[in-house]
Amino acid sequence: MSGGLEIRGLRVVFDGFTAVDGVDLDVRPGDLRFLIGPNGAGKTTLVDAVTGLVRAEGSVRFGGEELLGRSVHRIARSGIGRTFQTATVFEELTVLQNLDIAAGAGRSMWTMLRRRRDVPVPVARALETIGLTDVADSPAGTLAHGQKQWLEIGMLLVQDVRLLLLDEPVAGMSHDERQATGELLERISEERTVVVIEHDMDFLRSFARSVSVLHAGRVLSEGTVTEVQADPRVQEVYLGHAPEVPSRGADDGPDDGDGGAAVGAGAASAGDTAADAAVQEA
Amino acid sequence: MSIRLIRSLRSTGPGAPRPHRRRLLAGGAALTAVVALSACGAKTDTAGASDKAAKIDVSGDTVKVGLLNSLSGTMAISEVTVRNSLQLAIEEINASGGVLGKKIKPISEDGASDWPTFAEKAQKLIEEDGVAATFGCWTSASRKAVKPVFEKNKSLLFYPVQYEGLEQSPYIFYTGATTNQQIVPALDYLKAQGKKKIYLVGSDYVFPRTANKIIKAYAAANGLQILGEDYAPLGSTEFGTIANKVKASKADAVFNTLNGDSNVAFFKEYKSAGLTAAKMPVVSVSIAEEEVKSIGPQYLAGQLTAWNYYQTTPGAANDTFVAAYKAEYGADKPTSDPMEAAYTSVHLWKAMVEKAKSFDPEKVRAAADGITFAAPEGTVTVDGATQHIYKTARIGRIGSDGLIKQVWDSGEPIGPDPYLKGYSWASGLS
Amino acid sequence: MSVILGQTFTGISIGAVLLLIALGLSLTFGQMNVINMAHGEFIMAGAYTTYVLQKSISDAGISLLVALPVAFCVSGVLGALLERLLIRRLYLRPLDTLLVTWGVSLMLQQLARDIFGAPNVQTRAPDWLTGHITLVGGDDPLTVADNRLFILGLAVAAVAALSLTLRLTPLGRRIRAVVQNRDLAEVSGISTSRVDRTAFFLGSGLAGVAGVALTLVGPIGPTMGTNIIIDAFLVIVVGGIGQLKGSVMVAFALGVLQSVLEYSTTVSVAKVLVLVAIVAFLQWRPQGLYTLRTRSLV
Amino acid sequence: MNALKGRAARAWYGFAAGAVLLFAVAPAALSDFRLGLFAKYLCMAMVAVGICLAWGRGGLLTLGQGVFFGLGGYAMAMHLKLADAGPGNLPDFMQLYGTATELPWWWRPFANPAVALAATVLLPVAVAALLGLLVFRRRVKGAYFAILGQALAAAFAIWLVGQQATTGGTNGLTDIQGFFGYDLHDPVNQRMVYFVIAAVLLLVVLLARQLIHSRYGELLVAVRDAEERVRFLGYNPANVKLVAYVVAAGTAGLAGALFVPAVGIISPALVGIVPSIEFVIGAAVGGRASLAGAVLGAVAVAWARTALSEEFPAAWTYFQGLLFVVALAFLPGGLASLPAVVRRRRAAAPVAVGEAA
Repeated sequence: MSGGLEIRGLRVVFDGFTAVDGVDLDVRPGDLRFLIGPNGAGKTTLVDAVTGLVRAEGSVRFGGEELLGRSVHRIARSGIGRTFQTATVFEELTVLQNLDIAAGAGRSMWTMLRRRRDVPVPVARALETIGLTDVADSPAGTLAHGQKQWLEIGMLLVQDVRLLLLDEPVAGMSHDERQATGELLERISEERTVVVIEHDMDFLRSFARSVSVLHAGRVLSEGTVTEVQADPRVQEVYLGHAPEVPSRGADDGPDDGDGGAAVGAGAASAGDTAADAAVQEA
Repeated sequence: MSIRLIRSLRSTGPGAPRPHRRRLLAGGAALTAVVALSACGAKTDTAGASDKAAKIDVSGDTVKVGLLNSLSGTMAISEVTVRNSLQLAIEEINASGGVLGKKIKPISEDGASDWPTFAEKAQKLIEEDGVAATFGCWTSASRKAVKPVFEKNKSLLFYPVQYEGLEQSPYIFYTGATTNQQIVPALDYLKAQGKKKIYLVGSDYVFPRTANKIIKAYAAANGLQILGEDYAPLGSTEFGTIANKVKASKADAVFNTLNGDSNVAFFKEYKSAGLTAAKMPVVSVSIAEEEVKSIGPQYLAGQLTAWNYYQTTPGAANDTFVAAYKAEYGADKPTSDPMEAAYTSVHLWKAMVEKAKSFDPEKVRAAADGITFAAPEGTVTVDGATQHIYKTARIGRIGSDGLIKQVWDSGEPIGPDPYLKGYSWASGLS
Repeated sequence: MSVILGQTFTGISIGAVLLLIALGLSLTFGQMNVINMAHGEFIMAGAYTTYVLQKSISDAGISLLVALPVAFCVSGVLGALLERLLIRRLYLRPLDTLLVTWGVSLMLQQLARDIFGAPNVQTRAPDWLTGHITLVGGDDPLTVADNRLFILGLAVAAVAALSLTLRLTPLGRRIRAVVQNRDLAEVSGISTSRVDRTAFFLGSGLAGVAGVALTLVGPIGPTMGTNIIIDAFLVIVVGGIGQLKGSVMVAFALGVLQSVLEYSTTVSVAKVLVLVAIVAFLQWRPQGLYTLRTRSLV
Repeated sequence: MNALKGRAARAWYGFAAGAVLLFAVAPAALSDFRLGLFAKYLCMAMVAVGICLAWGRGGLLTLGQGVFFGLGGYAMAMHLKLADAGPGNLPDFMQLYGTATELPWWWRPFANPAVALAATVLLPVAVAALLGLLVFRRRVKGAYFAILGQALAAAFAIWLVGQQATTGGTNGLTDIQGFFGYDLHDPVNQRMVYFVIAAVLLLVVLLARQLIHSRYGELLVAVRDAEERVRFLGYNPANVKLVAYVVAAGTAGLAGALFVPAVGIISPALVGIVPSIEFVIGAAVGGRASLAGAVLGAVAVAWARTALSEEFPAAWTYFQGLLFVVALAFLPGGLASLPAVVRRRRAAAPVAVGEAA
């Protein structure tokens, strides 16, 4: 478990629009780091850059290895896993199959071409950890929203990643589910490095070991929860957006029941894309 | 080995082992069946093993014949007209008492402009329906596809369209022109008119390419100059470049073997490029009255065609044919060379059958030589050796009314020579 | 010399035809991402409309000019109907849309065959479009055909009209809004289903106009659409999805490339080479000439 | 697990029933002519097996299968033509239309039966591998991939037509007399060809079933439904898709090769845009994701085509169009999904449909 995430001077530019503008970030092994910031601050883009989804300048090292310039699947194979804002699991496959695939990137051709006869040990363990043993043979598409997010985390566990990048893992979850997820993350982060993008301040207060605040593509503040909350620059940035911060946490899921909130969420997340689009128009 | 195989099969899945055994049984049965059956088939070198005569259904008071044309797909445009005239001939024959006392019952099949379908339908007509003879096919490709079927089953096909020659199947009668009855006379005509520099334009398929091969051999021997040779994919409607090339070549005449569809675009482009029949005439061998009507006389007036028959060909037989056709299918429907050849083919078959006094293909073939029929194009005679017919070559000029007027003919019917054996310049062709 | 110029103009006129047949697709495929294989049959519908109109209006010139708006409406209505009845169900399944509309195109072809007969039909071109303009006279004249000029003009006018509609009218703004963010547009009070239908009407209508233009150069037949539809799609794919300027440039570039290759080789070889060139180009720029970069996941 | 066992058992019963039907019932019940047609349908079914894997399981709409079918078919036909002509002779069409007096270099290897047989599969596999490598690496997918396939089919057909002297042009390669020494005109040998085709079809189905139910098969579905997600798990989706595409190409090549002795012709008309789309319809109607559905669908559609076009030629086109519309717009899982759809309707749960965007 040696070597954490080390980001230096990271810049991501979309057709002239700078989404991430010179970020330096260090996350030590065993940390449970929360990334927060208003919409368009560049949180998700940062994760995209680390995982190779978008092209970036600067340097991203994990465990001493340079990641920038590698293809997505190679970065994944060097022990870095992520989840997405909307839970992405293979809906037509069973929970077991989902986990089995996640566990198997290193399998030989011969193993791939044969059937799965039993449940691999790491998969069984992960099923237990995320509490989905009972529904192991159900298609992932039939799971509840929270269960899907757990399944995603479970997939990262069997993938045996050393760095987990989670994009809003508790969005759309009930209070109890959040609590359970948070405890799960605490356990996981004992052996691995975990970075969480989250808007839910209660969740953050309960579980974050450290926090980085991003604003306009730069790191605004860094420290423990109390330190960050006390930072006047953070308060300034969040004041204008104050009402949005608490409401965002609960309403980004696809199966949101609350119509009014959905409008806000749609508009907010649309804002990012619209901004991008607006730039390309120019 | 087999034990290991079973084990490895068993280990591949969660399923019970029983079905695996069943699989091997099924596979084994399959293999045994294949081996057993393959043992008794004839080898290619055992002569006569595949002798199999077509079973002709002559029970009852009718005799069946097959009509095999494309009623759908791209070739339907042309082939439907042939189908119509085949039906007209059958009705005439039935009205006058049929063949050997039996009424003709046509079995209609659609080749769907698809060569493998032609082969399939031909086989169905012969094997399932037991037809005495089949009439149809238009493209060379469809004829090539059905040829082995007719030869294999020893059944007769009557093919009514002018074609590229170089073929002589014992089970096909060719009632359209072969090259020495259409292309060679057209070249003779151009040469006589003092056209020395020729440009060749054609669709990219067998007939144009073979025709142009013959034309080039003719030109080499007769002091004509071929300035260029261009092919457009079938159905192509983009002729800007070809028109530019033709124009830049300053040829005396263009020899056009384009297929129906493309002619429209070609002649529009030809006219737009400022080329005219007076300056650079185009001789076409695939444009008949039907195509003139659809291309539009405004683009074609003055251009030349080479055929054996025109709607305007004089003679009582033709007057009857044209009148009967128009009465049946509409006054605005023109008659054309392939339609006439198809119409003639049914009557020739009737005459052969009556001479043979049998529907048996072998006897019909034996009776074929010298059979004559007063066809709309004039009296035609069957040449038993080649199974083609004697035909008069005719060059026509397209009028602004859409009809084609004959400007030259060969005077007497020309004997068929599909392999051009009688022409010394053609010796290197096949 | 005049050959080079002549070939260039031939290339440009091939490009103009390509552009016209692809223009409607730049809206339905490029903007809305719907792969409508029946687009070729909408072109056919436009061509047959011209034919029918010429039967009732004997003056070829007037009937041609009348045909332009009428064909636009006929094909447009067909397109809107198709959108309403089938495509609307399939917005999330682009590949199924492709095959379903292929089925529709088969039926439309057979319908045309049943109504107008299997043989191709023809329209008479008006007298003012059958001639040519001589650019360079003399022994080696360079001429430009009137009908080709007309098509080029029509293509330019159609591109201008489409571009202005998208940029300046409220409808255009709505279409762009829906294309860029369907959900946001919906919550902002835009009826996306109506915008979809209108966009489809416009795109299919442009196919009708292309059909009118095609009657000037080639035959009108039930299968005329099948022969050109793949070319049209390739123009959009190579130009870059949703990029009007890309489609325009690629249409003319492919036209000139085709005509140059045709001159130096044969028409068939040129066609194969152009297709191979397209596959190679897409290796280099898989998203086409112009791309819209977003950070969307898939 | 129990459900899985039940499913596997059902599959084996179905397979055994299929084998009995192919090897016992069909040869006994059908006339020589109809059995010949049936052999042709089975070739279509073989292509459908590959399409089921690539499209149904992998989301790759392969609209260029005609190319691979053609490659396999031409490879086989070239050998058979050379065998018919005898050593040292040119095939008949080359003597008629060709300009060269000796065999083109790329025909020569096909004189060897082993090389030709291997080429029927390896040639399409190689072309698919090359193309797939380029296309999937560059992440050309979905509709673009489909249109590219169409363009390829068009280009290949035009090229074949243009090379009349060496490929037979529009005629294709016809009039094939023998099949590895056996006279194809003999009905007994035609039956043998049928049995070979039926056996190969069963083998291909087995192979595809093994692939579908292997770990690879699960991964393929994962790639179809969420390609990017798979990438983040450390797999390269390009390779996963490549395997399915290559297998589908090989299957189509094999089908093309067997089509030649069964029908006696291979021509550009079986290669271009239209046949390439028509290969897909059987799988679509029967159920693209289900092997049994794809096979039965392909046979049923091919049979319907023969039957309908015998009775009403024009109706076939309408019917074919309607099949596409109904099967894909209203029953995307094909007939194979009908029981499941009915069950779900009763349970009033939403219908999940797999589709890669």
